[in-house]
Amino acid sequence: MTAFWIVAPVVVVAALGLLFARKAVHAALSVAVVMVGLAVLYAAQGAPFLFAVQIIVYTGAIMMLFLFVLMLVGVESRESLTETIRGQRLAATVAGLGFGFVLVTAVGQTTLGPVTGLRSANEDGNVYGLAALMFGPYVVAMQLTAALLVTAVLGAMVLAHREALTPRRSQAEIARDRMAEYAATGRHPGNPPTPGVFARHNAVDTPAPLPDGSPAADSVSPSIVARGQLRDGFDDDIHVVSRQLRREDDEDEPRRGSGAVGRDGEPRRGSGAVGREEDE
Amino acid sequence: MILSVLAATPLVGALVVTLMPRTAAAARTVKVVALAASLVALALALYVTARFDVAAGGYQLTEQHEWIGPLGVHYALGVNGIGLTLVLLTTVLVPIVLLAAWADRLPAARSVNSYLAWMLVLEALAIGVFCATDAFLFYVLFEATLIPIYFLIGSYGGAGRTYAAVKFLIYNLVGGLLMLASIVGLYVVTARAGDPTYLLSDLSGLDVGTTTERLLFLGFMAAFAIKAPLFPFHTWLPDAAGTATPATSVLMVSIIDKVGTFGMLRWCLELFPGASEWASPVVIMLAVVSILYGALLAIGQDDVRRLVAFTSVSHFGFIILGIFTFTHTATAGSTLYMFNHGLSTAALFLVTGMMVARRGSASISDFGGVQKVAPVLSGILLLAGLSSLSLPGLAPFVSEFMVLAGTFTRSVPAAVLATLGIVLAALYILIMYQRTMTGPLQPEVEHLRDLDHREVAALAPAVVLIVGLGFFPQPLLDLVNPAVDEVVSHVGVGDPAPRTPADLDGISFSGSYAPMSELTDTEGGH
Amino acid sequence: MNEYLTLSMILFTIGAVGVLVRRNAIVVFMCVELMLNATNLALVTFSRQHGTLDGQIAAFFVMVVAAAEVVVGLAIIVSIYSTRRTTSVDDASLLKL
Amino acid sequence: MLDLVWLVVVVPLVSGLGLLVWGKEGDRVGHLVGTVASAVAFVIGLVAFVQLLGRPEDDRSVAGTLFTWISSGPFHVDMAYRFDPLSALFVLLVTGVGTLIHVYSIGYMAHDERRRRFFAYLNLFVAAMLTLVLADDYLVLFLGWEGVGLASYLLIGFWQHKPSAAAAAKKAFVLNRVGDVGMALAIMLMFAQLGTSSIQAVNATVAGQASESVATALGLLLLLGACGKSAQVPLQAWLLDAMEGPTPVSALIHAATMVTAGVYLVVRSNGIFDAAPVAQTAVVVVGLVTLLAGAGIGCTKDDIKKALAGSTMSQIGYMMLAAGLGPAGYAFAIFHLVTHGFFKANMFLGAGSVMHGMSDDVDMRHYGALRRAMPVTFATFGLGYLAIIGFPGFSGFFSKDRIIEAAFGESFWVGLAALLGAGVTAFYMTRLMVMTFTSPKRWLDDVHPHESPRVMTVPLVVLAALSVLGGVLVLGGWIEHWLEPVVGHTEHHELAVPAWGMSIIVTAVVAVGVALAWSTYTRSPIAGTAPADADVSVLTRAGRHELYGNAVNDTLVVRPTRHLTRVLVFLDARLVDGLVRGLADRLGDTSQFLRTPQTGYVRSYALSILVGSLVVVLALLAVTLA
Repeated sequence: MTAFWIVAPVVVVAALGLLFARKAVHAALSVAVVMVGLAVLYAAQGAPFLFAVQIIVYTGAIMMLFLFVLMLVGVESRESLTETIRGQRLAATVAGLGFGFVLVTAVGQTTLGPVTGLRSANEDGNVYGLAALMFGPYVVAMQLTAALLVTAVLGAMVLAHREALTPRRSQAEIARDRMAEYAATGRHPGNPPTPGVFARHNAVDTPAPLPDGSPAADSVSPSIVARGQLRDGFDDDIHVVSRQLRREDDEDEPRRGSGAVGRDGEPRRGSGAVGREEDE
Repeated sequence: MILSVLAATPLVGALVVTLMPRTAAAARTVKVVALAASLVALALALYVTARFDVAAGGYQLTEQHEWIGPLGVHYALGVNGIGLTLVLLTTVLVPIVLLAAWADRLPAARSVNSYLAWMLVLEALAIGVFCATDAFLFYVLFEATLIPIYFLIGSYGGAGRTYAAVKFLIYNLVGGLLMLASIVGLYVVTARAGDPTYLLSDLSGLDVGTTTERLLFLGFMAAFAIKAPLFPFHTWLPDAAGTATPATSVLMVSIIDKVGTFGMLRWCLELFPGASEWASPVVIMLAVVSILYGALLAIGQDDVRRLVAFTSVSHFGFIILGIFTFTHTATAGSTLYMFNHGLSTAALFLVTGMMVARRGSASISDFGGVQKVAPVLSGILLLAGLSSLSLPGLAPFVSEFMVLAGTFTRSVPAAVLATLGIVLAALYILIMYQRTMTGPLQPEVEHLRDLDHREVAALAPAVVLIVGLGFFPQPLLDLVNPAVDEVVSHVGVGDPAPRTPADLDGISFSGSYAPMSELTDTEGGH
Repeated sequence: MNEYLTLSMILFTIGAVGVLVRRNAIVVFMCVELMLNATNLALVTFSRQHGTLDGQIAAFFVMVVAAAEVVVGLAIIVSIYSTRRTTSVDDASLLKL
Repeated sequence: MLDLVWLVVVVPLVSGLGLLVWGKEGDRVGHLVGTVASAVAFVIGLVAFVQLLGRPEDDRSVAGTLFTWISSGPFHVDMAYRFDPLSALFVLLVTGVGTLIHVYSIGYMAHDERRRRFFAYLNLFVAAMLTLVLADDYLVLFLGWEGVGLASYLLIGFWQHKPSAAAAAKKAFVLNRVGDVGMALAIMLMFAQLGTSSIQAVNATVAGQASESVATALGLLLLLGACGKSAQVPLQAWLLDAMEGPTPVSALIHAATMVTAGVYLVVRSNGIFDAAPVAQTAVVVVGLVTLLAGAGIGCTKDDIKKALAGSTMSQIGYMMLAAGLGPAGYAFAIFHLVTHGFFKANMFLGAGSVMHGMSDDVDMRHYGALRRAMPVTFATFGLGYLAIIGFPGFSGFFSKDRIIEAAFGESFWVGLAALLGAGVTAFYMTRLMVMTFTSPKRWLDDVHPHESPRVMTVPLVVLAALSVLGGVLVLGGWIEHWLEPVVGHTEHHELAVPAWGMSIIVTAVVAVGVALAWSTYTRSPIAGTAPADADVSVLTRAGRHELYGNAVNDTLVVRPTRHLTRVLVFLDARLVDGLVRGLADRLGDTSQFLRTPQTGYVRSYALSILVGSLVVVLALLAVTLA
């Protein structure tokens, strides 16, 4: 009983989190909490096998599947909390409260008599007991669940599969199209520049500099830009680095001069600059 | 067995026609096949008539097989004089209609195969309805007739056909629904009394208590009143007839609507004689209103097809009036009227249809002086019109007068009011004829073709029958009389005896009868 | 025993309300899972009450079915997302013409 | 031949139908076939008549049944005919005058491309009229009754291209139908009360056993029918319009035969009328009113045919009057009917001959001095004129004289009115003669009057002779005696004035009428156009407008009917159909309303599921706890 009074509030709070969390990820996490909590309650009620299955299948497999899909769809996708269907939220609340109230009252008013307990049923161990039932009276049902699972897998494959509407393009075709597009729109045919060429730390958020020293915007992931985590202080970085260099070497003037020369005339590392020169 | 064969013949024809190629080249063959099927049906119907023992009366050529045992439903067919008359009407009219519909212009993408096939299906169902002696079978076939008509109107009609078809269907379905309630009620009643049964022979002796009987009667009557159509349930008819092809209109008004009046005779009167008597004042009133109302509205129509439809409302008023008077004279008149109205309305619908097809407009005001360019057309229109206004010497007169005379013995006011209908009939027919056929020739109809040989051949049988039955209705009446006797004696109201019967023998005729009279008397058997 | 059942009811109700108010299909799905789990709890509780393991078997089957359901359901969500770029259930309102 | 007398119907019927369906090939000989058919019928009728004449007096009636027409339960009608003295006279009149008019029409319709059809219609008319007079059953009579109505309709509207002709035909048919309602109801009453419609049986029973109220009802209903067919007030309005038909039609149908069918009906139903004094009085009143009304119209019309039509109305009024007098008048009604048939047919054909010569102009104000141009027409017309005004020795003199005499026997005032009618008749006929034949010519420019061809004048001559000689029928009381088996013994009232004195009085009144007209229309020249309505007296104006019969019909019947029709058409669409469509619309609205919760959002449905399960749980609890 102690376990119940400890776990139950946690479970309820986590479940409410499902209702109020704005981000789907948070909802998923609260569901995971609920499931673990329920697993504990299973264990407390003499169902160790279900405890394990609950942890493994639900928390381990199903919730991971949820998270995986969330990741596919976009972790940061937020739900606007304004209701679109008129009266839906109010009606849902009223109906939900009424439903819950009726159920809880009904359960509260019921006396179930003395608890039999699972001691005799679990005499040979819970798993043996379950196995005897599952491969005994419930064997057909179990076989059917097997069929169901296979069907579900196939269904998921069919649903997630997208038919190729056009013939697969060969590498030569891709290359030719790229060149054609470059001729038409000027879009660079090669790989975009990699970020972090001129970085002092985690380089993914720093764009690579172009030969003229300006940042190459397409060298960083758009999602970083979207998250607003782009580190655009490109010139600042140069400034900081050159200051450090000056501290190391007082005669920094010639270096800055050669740097300027290198910026104007010398080919620099970076496929963008190379490509541009080749085209010219 | 022969009745099943008769009903199946057009069905087989319909099947063959459906399976034939739907090319323009095959269209002619298709029409010939359909016509042949209907002619075979006609021949079979004549054979049935020949085998029918007129003197014996009652239901003959019966056949009966169990269909749905637990419900007491049978596949039971049989004809009495009334049913046979209507079967004859059906089989006579369908070849006429098919021949008249030979050159019907159908909407694009509609094949002539299904057009003709639906007509043949309708013929088969109509024969089945008139022969059914099981209430359930009757109900099923009654409702089934809606399907061919729905498609005939909805697929092959003119502008506004969808509206008309849906209206037709909903009206008749509502009626059918009420009838279904009564059919279910019959099951309950008979199951409670012993074995459930739907056989006419078992049902007609049933004693179900006054209220139940009245309720069941109302269910049947509602369906029939809508079908017939009785005022105020008539508004579907002008719309349907105004948009359907003339052939469809003929099949609908001349044959299928007769199921309504036929049903009143066979099912309402035979099953619920007490309730029929109870309802007769209201029904008679509605019938009289129908007569005058239909006639007045016909006068006010500009669409010639709607006009004909409204004349039918008026004529159905006469038929229903005769049925619910419960006198032998009126009932026999009504039965005969069903046949005659079928002929005269068919002629009227077909000939107006030919007018409309030529002119491309159904508006009366679009015609004028047609008589000059199309004398045969106008002549047949006039003759059909005169038969519609019940000119003595043409078939409908005999029946109309019998209805009126039979009604007069029961209800003088009803008879007097109904008789006013004959003045209105003269108005609606003659005004229409005057405005379309006479007067100066309108430039738009200058090149109107007169009827060709095929059209004359299609109309000629109807015209000959209209004239012939005007003078010699007795063969049909002989067929009808025993059946009418049974119905009338079943209701038990009967003809009031003349107050001061003329003593035909006691009159000293000044002069001698010619030998011929004796000759006829012995032959006629009266 | 009643407290277990009461918890089960509360969780079920929360799940149901969640289905009604949340619009993200994935979250709605999680709410459905929550409802299933609530029933599982009740089943396990009754299993103990009656002293038989049939309730646990039932709960086990529920889990299997839930797993299958999640697989298919998520596949549907993914395929909808890939064509419509949304996971809101309100955007798929084609039940009405 | 007596047993085959029904052939008299069949021959023209077959000929008429044959001519109708005969194609264009029949055009060349159609008129001859029709004429021959009519002549054959006349010959049959004549032979039968002679045979009848040869029979003993109490055996002069041949009845027979061709076949059973309708027989169903208590309703039994035989196609029965009866050839008795009354029918025989009519058969002769119809076929005789009919044949003459057929002959005349050969010439009159020579230039009409639809002449074959005209003869077919004429034959049909003859057949129907013979059916009417030979019928031994009221329903068979009704068959002929409507048959002549149809023929009349077809022939009035023969020139269908003229809207006025088509309208007149329709009007005639419809007004006749109003009368037919009376006929039909009378026959129904016979069936209800007597169980038969046999003319013999009905008349015998009504006379003997039936209550007077039945007899009165029958009499009044039959009178209504007679009014329609014979153009008596109040159903008189169609006859003048009927003059739109070709003139031979006017002569045969609307003067000599069909319009007198009402008189025939009353005489034929003498058993009913004898038993119903009220109905008889009604007949007398109708006859008198029509007599004077027709005469008034005849005085004012400038259209020669309409003037004659007014005269016809008036003369039929005489007959009706006589028929209403009961046994005292039946024979004279028929006698006047026959003589009128001769002289009026003669004059109508004469008028046709005039129109033929005057390029179909009917306005008498454009005539004048045709005496020279058309000597034969003038002579025959003049003889007819003398007959109709009752010039001593001519047929009209005898027939009209007897009626006036009988009228005085009934009541002084009735007699006086009849006498006045005689004077007015003389006035308008003289006016017609003067305006047409004797006054100075007022021809329009391009009109060249000429005598008609022989084929037209021969019938005129024959009819003129008959007009003159028709009076012989009454010599020695022959016609009264002849009709006695049918109408019973003719009673003679004792008058204050002896018969020859009466004749002198009548002749004097006629002379006054002639003199008045002569002085009025010869003293001052006749204007080429009619004076405007405003310039003439009230009486003249009323006569010109046919005593406002049309206006009355229009106001009382036509316009209300038209309005009623319009209102009903509106109501049918809006109210009756509107109710149905309204019901459908409400159903649609309800569906639309019920549709609103169906948002298409899955969450709404989920909500309803939750609410539903809440309800179910509550219900379960309620059931368990209760």
